Amino acid sequence: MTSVAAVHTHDAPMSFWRKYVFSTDHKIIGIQFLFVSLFFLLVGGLLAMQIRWQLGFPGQPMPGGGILPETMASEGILLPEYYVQLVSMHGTFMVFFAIMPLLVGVYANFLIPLKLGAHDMAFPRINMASFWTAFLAGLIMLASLFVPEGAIRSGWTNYVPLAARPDYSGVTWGQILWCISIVVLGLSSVLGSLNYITTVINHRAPGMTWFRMPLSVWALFITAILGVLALPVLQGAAIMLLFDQTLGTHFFDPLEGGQALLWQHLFWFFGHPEVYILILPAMGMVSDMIANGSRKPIFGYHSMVFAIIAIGFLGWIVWGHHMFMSGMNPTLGSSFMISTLVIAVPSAIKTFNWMGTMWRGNLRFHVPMLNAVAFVAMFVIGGLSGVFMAATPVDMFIHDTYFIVAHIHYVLFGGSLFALFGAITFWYPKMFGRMMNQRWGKIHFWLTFVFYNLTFFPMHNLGMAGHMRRIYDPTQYEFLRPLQPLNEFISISAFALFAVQLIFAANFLLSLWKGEKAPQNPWEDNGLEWSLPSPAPHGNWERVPTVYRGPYEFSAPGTPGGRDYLPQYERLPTDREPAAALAPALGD
Amino acid sequence: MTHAHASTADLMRPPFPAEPGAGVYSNKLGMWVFLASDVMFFTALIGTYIILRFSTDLPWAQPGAVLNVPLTAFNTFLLICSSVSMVKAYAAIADGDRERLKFWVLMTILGGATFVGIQVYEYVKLVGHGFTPNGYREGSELATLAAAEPLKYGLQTAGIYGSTFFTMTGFHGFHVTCGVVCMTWVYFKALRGGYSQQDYRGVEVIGLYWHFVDLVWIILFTIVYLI
Amino acid sequence: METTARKHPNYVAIWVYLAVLTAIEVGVAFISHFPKPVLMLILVGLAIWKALLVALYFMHLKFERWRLRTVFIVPLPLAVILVLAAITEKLW
Amino acid sequence: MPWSLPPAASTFAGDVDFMFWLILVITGIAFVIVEAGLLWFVWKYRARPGRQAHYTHGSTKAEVVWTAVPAVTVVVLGIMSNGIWVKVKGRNSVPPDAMEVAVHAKQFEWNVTYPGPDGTLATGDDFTVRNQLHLVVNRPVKAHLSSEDVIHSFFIPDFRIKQDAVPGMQIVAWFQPTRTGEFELACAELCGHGHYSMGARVFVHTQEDYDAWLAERAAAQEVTP
Ligand code: HEA
Ligand code: HEA
Ligand code: CUA
Ligand SMILES: [Cu+2]
Repeated sequence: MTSVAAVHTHDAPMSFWRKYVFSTDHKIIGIQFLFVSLFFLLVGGLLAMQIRWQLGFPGQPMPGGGILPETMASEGILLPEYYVQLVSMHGTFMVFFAIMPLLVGVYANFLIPLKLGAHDMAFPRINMASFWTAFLAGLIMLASLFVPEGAIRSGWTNYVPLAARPDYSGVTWGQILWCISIVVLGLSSVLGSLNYITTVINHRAPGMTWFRMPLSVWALFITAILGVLALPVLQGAAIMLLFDQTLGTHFFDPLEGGQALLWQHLFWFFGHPEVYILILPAMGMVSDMIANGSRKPIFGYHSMVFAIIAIGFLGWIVWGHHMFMSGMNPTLGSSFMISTLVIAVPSAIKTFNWMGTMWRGNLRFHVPMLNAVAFVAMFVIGGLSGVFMAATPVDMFIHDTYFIVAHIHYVLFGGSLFALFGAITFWYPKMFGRMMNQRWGKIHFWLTFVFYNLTFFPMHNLGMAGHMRRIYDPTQYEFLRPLQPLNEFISISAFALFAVQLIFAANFLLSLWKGEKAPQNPWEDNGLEWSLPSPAPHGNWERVPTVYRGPYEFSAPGTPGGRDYLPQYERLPTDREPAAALAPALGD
Repeated sequence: MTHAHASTADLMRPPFPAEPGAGVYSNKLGMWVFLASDVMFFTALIGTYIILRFSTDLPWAQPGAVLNVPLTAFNTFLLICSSVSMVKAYAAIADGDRERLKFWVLMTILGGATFVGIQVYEYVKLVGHGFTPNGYREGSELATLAAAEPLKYGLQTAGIYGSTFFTMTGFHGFHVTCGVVCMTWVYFKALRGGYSQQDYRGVEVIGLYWHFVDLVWIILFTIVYLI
Repeated sequence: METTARKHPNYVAIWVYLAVLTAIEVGVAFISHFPKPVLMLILVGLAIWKALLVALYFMHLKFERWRLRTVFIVPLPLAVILVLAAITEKLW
Repeated sequence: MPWSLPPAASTFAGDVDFMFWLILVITGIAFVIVEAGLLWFVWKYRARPGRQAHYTHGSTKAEVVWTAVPAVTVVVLGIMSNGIWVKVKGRNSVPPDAMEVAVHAKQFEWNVTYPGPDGTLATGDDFTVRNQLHLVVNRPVKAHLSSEDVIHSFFIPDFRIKQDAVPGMQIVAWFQPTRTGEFELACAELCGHGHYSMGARVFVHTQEDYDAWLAERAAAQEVTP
């Protein structure tokens, strides 16, 4: 079985720059994405801490806030102008520059060729371009924090006319940079996605039939389709917003025949597929980790696949659920409500199939498994709170309250981010050839799990009490004052939550050098990537492996050597060679 | 983009050995996926135009009132011609005729370049008359005309008319320009004999892009100039 | 469709076809006196007709497998959905 | 209990709350099933020496069940919600006898225009009051929402009513207060740095008190543009 894993020979010694900076190797590009997006995750977290300080202790000088310039805070007390920037950029960074690149940039890049048995992406150079454009976009977005008047002040959703009119928002350069950055990022995503799609369709190793693909790859494939179709719409919208700012066009200017709701339609037509871009890969990787941790085949593989496809499709016809209160035609609202509620069904299938996978398993609680199980537990909370908002009459009350904020964080942190903590630990050995520390991994997991819930669960209560989003100082309203203790409590838990993330940061960084050397297949998994040494060599396989079975053959009766796993690339006497492999191997 | 391990036998076939996929080689599939995403990009722009124009009851400028239709009709014809020359180039190299490939690619480049040239000229004229991305410029020729005949010139909707017109046609023109640039690259590669009956992927792929841009223009011409 | 000895469709004929359709379009738009809605229908119809010609012959979708055609077809319904939904604002 | 829904004070607030609690119960059941199930599995099937995982690829019967049950549930929820939705936001849902006010939002204040003694808007005796919404108990209100500059959102928590005020659109929202007293009107849509402070007071009077207030106001003819 190691014969498949002969180290690649036909790559000439490359300079450091070609090898690690301007690399076209999908694994290096994935790692580049990993470091950059973790950095942005940190930035987003730091912004969140300032948000929490202001909400927990309004009107009190923030520790260390003294260093902020007068435009942001006066002797440490945050200004409202700065607060809305914090919120907007927190959302922007987390969605566009942390979670999206972490899931798609890192794992689509790293996993698709490895799990499908390809030497690399279909278009390695386009792939490199995709990273560097994303990097550029990140820099532009970061810069917008430091231009005069600071960053955008209209939320990550940039509702117009506020976003389109500097005289209303008080921002010019921040807004322009936001638009430019998003257009560049969109380009990056399209380049990346068309790469992933082509690779999945055209570069599967012999025997890797559609229904032998790991669910992670299925999810990343559907995600790429969403990305390639959704981001251009956002680009178009951002360009029009930019022109409204700079060329004086009137797309979103009601006084001149433009429409305010047009932006919302365009944004959310992108926006909802986007949120599924932020969850589907997590779901896919969680499926892999749960099957591995349960030592059992995934429960109902086919329906898992169809559920992913169904979610991907439904994601296109529900965007109006963000606009129930916007004055949108109420009949339209009704239809959007129904389509939105229907998404609960495929999600239910996935949830219960994950449970079915664990049922009667032989559960190994390594760090990836812990995080994967937490994903299921937390995503369900977020998903169920989504049902409240999907019901239009209820949304009439909870729209734009902290109930939404709670939802956001249960699906995005409890969902995507937990999945990522698992995934990072799970594939770390293939990336760096070392293991992350399991002990500290578990400590980080448990502390995160606790403080995360302490931070975000009470937000449901804030929402039920009518606490609006994006407000700088809740104590302005009488009916919110009784909630201030709760706000304080949330803030303190949030600080703790941030603090324990540093454990992860330390574990991640130190393991690069100190981590114990990783064996070839540390988790005893079935994927093709584990047929390679850790870290996987450039070019992956000398000759692409042949695939004989599905990816989840755990505890199969009659597995040789008393193992409880049976890799996809392992040929048993009973296996027949797939057609593609029989044809004379050319080149390669 | 050349293939990472472009050592498979017939580059005009799906990569090999691999499971059968879309049944076409990757560059072509990649281009089709890109075109799909470009459809969505133009959906945002053209959709905006449709939404803004047809959800207002205010009169819109009548066709031909502001825009120079005969000139654009000719431009449309030109773009169609360049599409034909493109497909001719494709047919030529598919039959292994490198000389005709060069000729037709050159024709296509000329066609595309002229199209852009004419569009720039049209822009200059329009702005000169006072048609700008934010409506009819104060005190310009158009502004006075519109004031005289508000219905014919859609005075109240001039703002979004300008916005949508310049954005849509502008980004189409941008696409054409990119096409011309890539095409020039293809041309030089063709001069160096870079394409053969065995491998003319570059020609076919750029062709797909080119025809798509033509297709978009066909739609734009109708809904922007004629309706 | 990679078979090298393929017989190409008559592209010149399609070129004439498109040119004629364009002429008809301009004619219909400026000379004819249909009521506005009818006119629009005709023009849009003609435009789609031309677009189809380009897609089918120049982009040789006519000779491709459905697997590839779907790549191009998938976004179209989405585009329609977006525009239709957004335009119902008019009804307020 | 400050951590829950505020006391209801409008006619349809009850329906909205009912829907909320109903969904809470249903999702609560789903929640308990999932979380309890997870905990139980985590404990029961944890790896122990000699344990063998049960090799299965799934069970169609089980999957049909957990596809059908949620499907039916959400459809029912949808239908029930839609009833209330149409009642509150439907095109011609506004009660005919509603008292009309024009609420004009702008950064960062609410300008409420009252019909004046003659009871009809857009007549000479209208007058505008800043950040004060005076209403009559048990009398439906038809609020014409408009905005000067950016999108604001008209939100009265106790009435469970929320509706954006969008520049360039004339949007109508109606509701019917059921309790006299003082309530708060908040802006729920980010509208700039002053968003947090864009609140107003809502006074629900008895008819007599309202008439008295109206008379005094009309007399004062105080008009704030
Ligand atoms: C990863 C991201 C993610 C995901 C997966 C989801 C998933 C869902 N979201 Fe969420 N959503 C966001 C991210 C996400 N959302 C964000 C960021 C916002 C805020 C944007 C902003 O304004 O800033 C938002 C806002 C948002 C709104 C707008 C609220 C408002 O502004 O008023 C709505 C309304 O319908 C909604 C609904 C849903 C629904 C129904 C799902 C469904 O997909 C959930 C389906 C899952 C389940 C239902 C749980 C599993 C099922 C079972 C256990 C079976 C039993 C269940 C039943 C019988 C009901 N979301
Ligand atoms: C994935 C998305 C994501 C994540 C992870 C978070 C994380 C957090 N969010 Fe955020 N949030 C959003 C997405 C996210 N948020 C969005 C979309 C909005 C809406 C914005 C808008 O209204 O426009 C929002 C809004 C929002 C609000 C509402 C503001 C308002 O409406 O006024 C609040 C308030 O408490 C908040 C708090 C927090 C907190 C305390 C965290 C904490 O979890 C943060 C904890 C810290 C970290 C997670 C970083 C840890 C760092 C690492 C692990 C890096 C390690 C580094 C190396 C290894 C090099 N968020
Ligand atoms: Cu007005 Cu927020
Ligand atoms: Cu959504």
